[in-house]
Amino acid sequence: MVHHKEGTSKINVRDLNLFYGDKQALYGVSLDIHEKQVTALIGPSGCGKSTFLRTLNRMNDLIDGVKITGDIIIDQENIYNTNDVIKLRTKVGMVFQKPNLFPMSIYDNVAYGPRGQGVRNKRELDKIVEESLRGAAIWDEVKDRLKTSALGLSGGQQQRVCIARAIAMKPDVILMDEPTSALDPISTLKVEELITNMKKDYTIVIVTHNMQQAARISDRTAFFLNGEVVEYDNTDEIFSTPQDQRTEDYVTGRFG
Amino acid sequence: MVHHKEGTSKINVRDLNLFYGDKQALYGVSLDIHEKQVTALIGPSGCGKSTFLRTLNRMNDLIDGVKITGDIIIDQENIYNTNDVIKLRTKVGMVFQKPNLFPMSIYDNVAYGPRGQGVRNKRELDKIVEESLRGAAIWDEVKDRLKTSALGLSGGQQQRVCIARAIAMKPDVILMDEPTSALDPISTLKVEELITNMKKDYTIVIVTHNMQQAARISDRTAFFLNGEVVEYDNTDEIFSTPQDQRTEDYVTGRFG
Amino acid sequence: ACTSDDKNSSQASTSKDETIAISGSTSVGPLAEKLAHKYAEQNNTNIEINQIGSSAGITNAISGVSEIGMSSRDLKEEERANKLNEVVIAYDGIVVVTHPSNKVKDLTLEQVKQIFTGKVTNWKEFGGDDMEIVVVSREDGSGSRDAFQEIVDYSSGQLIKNAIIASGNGNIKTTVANNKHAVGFISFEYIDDSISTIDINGVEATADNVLEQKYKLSRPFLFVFKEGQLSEAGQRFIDFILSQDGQSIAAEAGAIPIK
Amino acid sequence: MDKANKRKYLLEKVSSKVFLICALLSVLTLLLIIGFVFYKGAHPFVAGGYSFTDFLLGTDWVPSEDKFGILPMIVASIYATIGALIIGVPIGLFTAIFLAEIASKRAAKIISPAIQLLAGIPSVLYGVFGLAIIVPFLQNTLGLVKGQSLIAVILVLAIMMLPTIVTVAETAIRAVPKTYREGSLALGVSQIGTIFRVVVPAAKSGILTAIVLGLGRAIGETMAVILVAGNSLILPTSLTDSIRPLTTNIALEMGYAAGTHQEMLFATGIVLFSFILILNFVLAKISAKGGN
Amino acid sequence: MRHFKDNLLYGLLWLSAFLSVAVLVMIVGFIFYKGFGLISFDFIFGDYSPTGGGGIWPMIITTIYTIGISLIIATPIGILAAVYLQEYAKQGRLVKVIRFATESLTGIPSIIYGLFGAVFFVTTLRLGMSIIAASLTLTIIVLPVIIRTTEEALKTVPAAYREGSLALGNTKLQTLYKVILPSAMPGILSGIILSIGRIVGESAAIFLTAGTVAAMPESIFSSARTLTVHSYLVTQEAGDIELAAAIGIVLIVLILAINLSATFISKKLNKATNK
Ligand SMILES: Nc1ncnc2c1ncn2[C@@H]1O[C@H](COP(=O)(O)OP(=O)(O)OP(=O)(O)O)[C@@H](O)[C@H]1O
Ligand SMILES: Nc1ncnc2c1ncn2[C@@H]1O[C@H](COP(=O)(O)OP(=O)(O)OP(=O)(O)O)[C@@H](O)[C@H]1O
Ligand SMILES: [Mg+2]
Ligand SMILES: [Mg+2]
Ligand SMILES: O=P([O-])([O-])[O-]
Repeated sequence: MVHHKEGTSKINVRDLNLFYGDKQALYGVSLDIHEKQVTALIGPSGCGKSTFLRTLNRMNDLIDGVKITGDIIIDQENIYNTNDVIKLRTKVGMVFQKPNLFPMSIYDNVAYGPRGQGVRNKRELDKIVEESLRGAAIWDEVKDRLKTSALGLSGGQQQRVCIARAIAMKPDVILMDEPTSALDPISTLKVEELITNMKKDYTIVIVTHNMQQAARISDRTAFFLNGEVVEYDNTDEIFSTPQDQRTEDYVTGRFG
Repeated sequence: MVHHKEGTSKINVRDLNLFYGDKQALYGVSLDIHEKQVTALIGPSGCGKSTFLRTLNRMNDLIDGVKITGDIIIDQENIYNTNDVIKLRTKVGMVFQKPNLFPMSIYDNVAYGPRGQGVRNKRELDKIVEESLRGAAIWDEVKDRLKTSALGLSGGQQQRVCIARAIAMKPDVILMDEPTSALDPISTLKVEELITNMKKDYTIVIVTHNMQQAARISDRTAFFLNGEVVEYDNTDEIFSTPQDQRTEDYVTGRFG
Repeated sequence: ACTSDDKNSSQASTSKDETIAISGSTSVGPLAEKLAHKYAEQNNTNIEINQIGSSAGITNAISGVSEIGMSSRDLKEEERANKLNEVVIAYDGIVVVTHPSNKVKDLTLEQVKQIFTGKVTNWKEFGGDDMEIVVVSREDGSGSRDAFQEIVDYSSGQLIKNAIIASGNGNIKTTVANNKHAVGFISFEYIDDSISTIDINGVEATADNVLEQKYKLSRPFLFVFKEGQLSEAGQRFIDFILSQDGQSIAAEAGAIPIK
Repeated sequence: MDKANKRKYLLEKVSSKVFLICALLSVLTLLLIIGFVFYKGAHPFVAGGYSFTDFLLGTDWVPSEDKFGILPMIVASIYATIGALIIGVPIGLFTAIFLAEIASKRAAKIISPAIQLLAGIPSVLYGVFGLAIIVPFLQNTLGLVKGQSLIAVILVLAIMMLPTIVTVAETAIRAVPKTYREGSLALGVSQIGTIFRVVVPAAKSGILTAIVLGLGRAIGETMAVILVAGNSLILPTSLTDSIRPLTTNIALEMGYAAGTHQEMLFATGIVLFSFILILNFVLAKISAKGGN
Repeated sequence: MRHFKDNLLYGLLWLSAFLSVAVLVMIVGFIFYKGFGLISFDFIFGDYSPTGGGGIWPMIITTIYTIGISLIIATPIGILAAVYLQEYAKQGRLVKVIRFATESLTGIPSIIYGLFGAVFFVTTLRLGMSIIAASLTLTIIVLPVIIRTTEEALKTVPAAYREGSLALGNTKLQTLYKVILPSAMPGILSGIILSIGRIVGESAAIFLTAGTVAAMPESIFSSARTLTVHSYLVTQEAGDIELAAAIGIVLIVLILAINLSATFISKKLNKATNK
């Protein structure tokens, strides 16, 4: 078990600082994310989990006035030195906190990424769409209305289609920002199983408020507080023998 | 304990059917919601929890093509017979699934409802705003930036301001649609405590995916499946000795 | 505020006793404005002049929106039927114009007709460069065009089909000034050195030649009003225009006095 | 019922009626204008013994000789409108996209208002610009004897459509939620892909409005067109022919027309109206289809 | 291949923007080149003189009058009509008819508006040729522009705002002016700016309803001449392009001033509601 958790490191973050204009949101974050593991980011609301996650595929580039210092190295490449953001984002997929489906059919939403990669073959697309929707535990609910607008789905359904949309890209790394916070237990179970399965092929970073979820599915856990990483270790350690008092206080809260 | 759970009934729903156009979303829902209790609605995604909740303050009126049959009686008055929707919505407050703050300052968001009711006095408004924000466990985080845009807050912070905004109306009944799904454990704790406290004065109906949460804070629980109420009973009963196999399957899922 | 004071004429318009509303032809308009300007300096009268086209002016005179209509064309049957009176306030000379670089400076009326009816389509026929002629005419219904066609003696149906049709003297002038192939006709008042003028049958286009009837291309400027509707003030203004003073102002403005 | 609420409901009722009346005002004015134009324009055919088919299909327009045929003008209007659409719409939309999605904030802040400014320059000045710059340019580069032509009209109209299309479309594109862009970019789709596959479709309705308003400008424009069209009465067969669109025919002769001539100009208006109504009908159908 | 397509589209975007800007620069450049020589204090602030050399002050005032009156009438009606269409009406036949009418109005040539105004406002309503008659005619012209742009702006307001406000016991009306209209403001404003352009740029519809009297208007019931009508007349009859261009410069500055203050006001409004 311990051996497994070592892994090889896929993403190295070194001394990362992030500013929204004058307001600093991340303070000297350094951590290594290991290949084919699930890394969970936990911490109270507003501590910078989403912000950190979004630096890994440079989504923060889109926000005006964001300044970043430090290095993020994925597969030996500093992602802030390259300018092929597209390659980066193809490799590093993302599921957002709020479902953000496009105003098009369910099918087109899932096929969106592959089409962007040049997949035009109808059969191939059909296959990708079905696999991805199955993977996101939503196929049965939507298979009869693939061609209807994705915006007619309930919140939970929408979020699962978002996951399908990300899976359809077959990325290396998948970033998930509270992907199950809008899901019911059954779909949550399915998605968690999915995440556990996906570990075979993908490196997964997940933000969650759900301590049990972090404990169940992640190999390593980072605890964020006020923009800093207080503690980062194997999940077992974090939940059983945290080194920092603040971590202990947080994870022993009886809530999840 | 059992005595407490009896209560007097505040809302009586009788044989409620709801259609989105041709698609039926609620099938003959009948249940009594008791005064000064917390009623939880649980069930898998897409089963109609949000839809049902929104019939209680007639928010579904806003959606084109929605047809409703059956009766909802609040305080002996059939809310679909009266035409004073304002009074209904003043009496029945709501917190939505996705935070929906207005693009104005935090202060103005919370003062929005009272102002709509004609409260103009600055001192009075200040007091309402502070009390409500405290009540929603967000005062300390925002007290220094009450006049800045509410949209600059993180998701969790926004949702708590939404709760504050609803509390500011001092309603009789508060409907909450997964109010803590975007919150971290610490704020969730605070909000749950708040809900438990509010029971003294308010009747609360809450949709939640979190079984533990339902168990912790609610007096009664309704289990929805495919638009029907499968079982509705004291929360203890639902979680310890469910009458229906489907309920049992659902609540014993090890997830939350 | 009723006593008029000549020194105050700049704000006079706000303190005049009577108002005469005049509307109509855009070619008569500028002349009428000048006459009104001079007249208002000496009289306690406010004269409103609207240049909106002959037809609209005549319609206004009939409907009573304006007291006097200005027309640069003769009245039509239907219009006459409304008991309209007309007064010729001046004449307007019409001159054929070309691009300044054009070598042709003199044409006969017959040659003008050949050009406008498309019988001749190249300037070399009349001693110019070997280049196509581009005819520019006014719109059907224009007073200048009516008069021009009547004197040159061709009908609208005979006008060469691909003629450019320009609205207003200014547009003809700009069009001709920008195209070395072009030929058109404008009022005397708009002559300047952006275009060159053509003598007709060897006679230069001047007011004197028109008055001596040597130069044929001219037409009347009309004031029209409904019988019995003319106010005293209106009558006085018309009298002023027809007087020696009025006519010399007209001459200064480039129009041809009525003797 | 609460007293305060009663007042609110009353206000609610009254205001919704007021809103309805405001909305109906445009229908009312349209009806008034249509009525007015038809009343004036139908007269020669109803009472004057003129044939409407001859009017539509006739190729001669000589009012002083009682010949009223507007086929060349109908053809000219159709050509000019289509031409202006083909040039003006893509350039306008692409400019709007550029300003909303690609240009730096600073550049957009300068260019957008500058383009809005163009909307306020009187059409006469566009005409003068066309006459002084575009017409001679066409004449010289194409070796024509006159530059007043279909192509000149198309260019001037395309230019005049720009401010409307750019302004309205830019606003619509800017209003597309950021989450769509984020979602697409996070899927490794390029900026261009994101723009054309998600942002533009999401702004579809606003873009159609931009086109409709721009088209309105093109169809309704007269003063600029009069100056560059040449207004010749020939059936256009090439881009370099002088043309007289329906609108210019009305504006050109209305000032001097009387009697039947004037009524025939109103009849030209009827045809123009039908043209506009058909076009709007088609566009409404397209946008209804696009909306689903 | 994909890169090629991307680059091609990129190129087209840049090219289009370049063309638009080039046209802008050329037109403005042309107007300034031709007209700048005439600009002087007397030209702008002097009284008009039919004998030449006069100023255009009366036309500037008339232009401002027409903008003011038309907008005062058209803006509220247009916004309220759009509100009806977007927020109140059930999407049915009536809405389709209204929308169709609105769109058809945008395509009507201004000369027809002018003739209509001359018969309806000037003669039938007995307003005479006057600033008010012209302003009413202009109101009809810009109404569809304001309605359509406002509708689009309203569409972009998230439904969540409406729900949030209504759930707090606010009426539709309160929701409208407290939340919806403020967040639709930028879109509405761009419609108003376009309308100002349309009003300022109009000639045919104005000279048939307000006339061309070149004197300082005594009141809104006076006949008067706007800047554009003036430039139209001098182009049409005198062929005086320099003068027309000089008037163009004045108009550009005027519109610039109006647009800047409109943007400024909307920023102020947004500050009040947003930050
Ligand atoms: N676009 C922005 N501009 C300015 N400040 C921002 C912006 N986005 C986030 N912040 C601030 O940065 C801090 C971190 O926000 P972030 O969204 O990363 O928190 P989080 O840990 O994801 O919280 P939650 O659990 O509520 O989603 C917060 O204080 C937030 O208010
Ligand atoms: N506006 C709508 N139009 C048509 N169908 C709708 C609409 N809103 C919801 N539905 C459908 O009604 C059903 C119930 O939806 P509802 O949002 O009430 O589910 P829910 O129990 O709240 O789910 P979740 O836990 O994911 O929020 C779903 O099948 C959904 O697709
Ligand atoms: Mg977050
Ligand atoms: Mg729901
Ligand atoms: O404009 P005219 O009627 O004088 O040709």
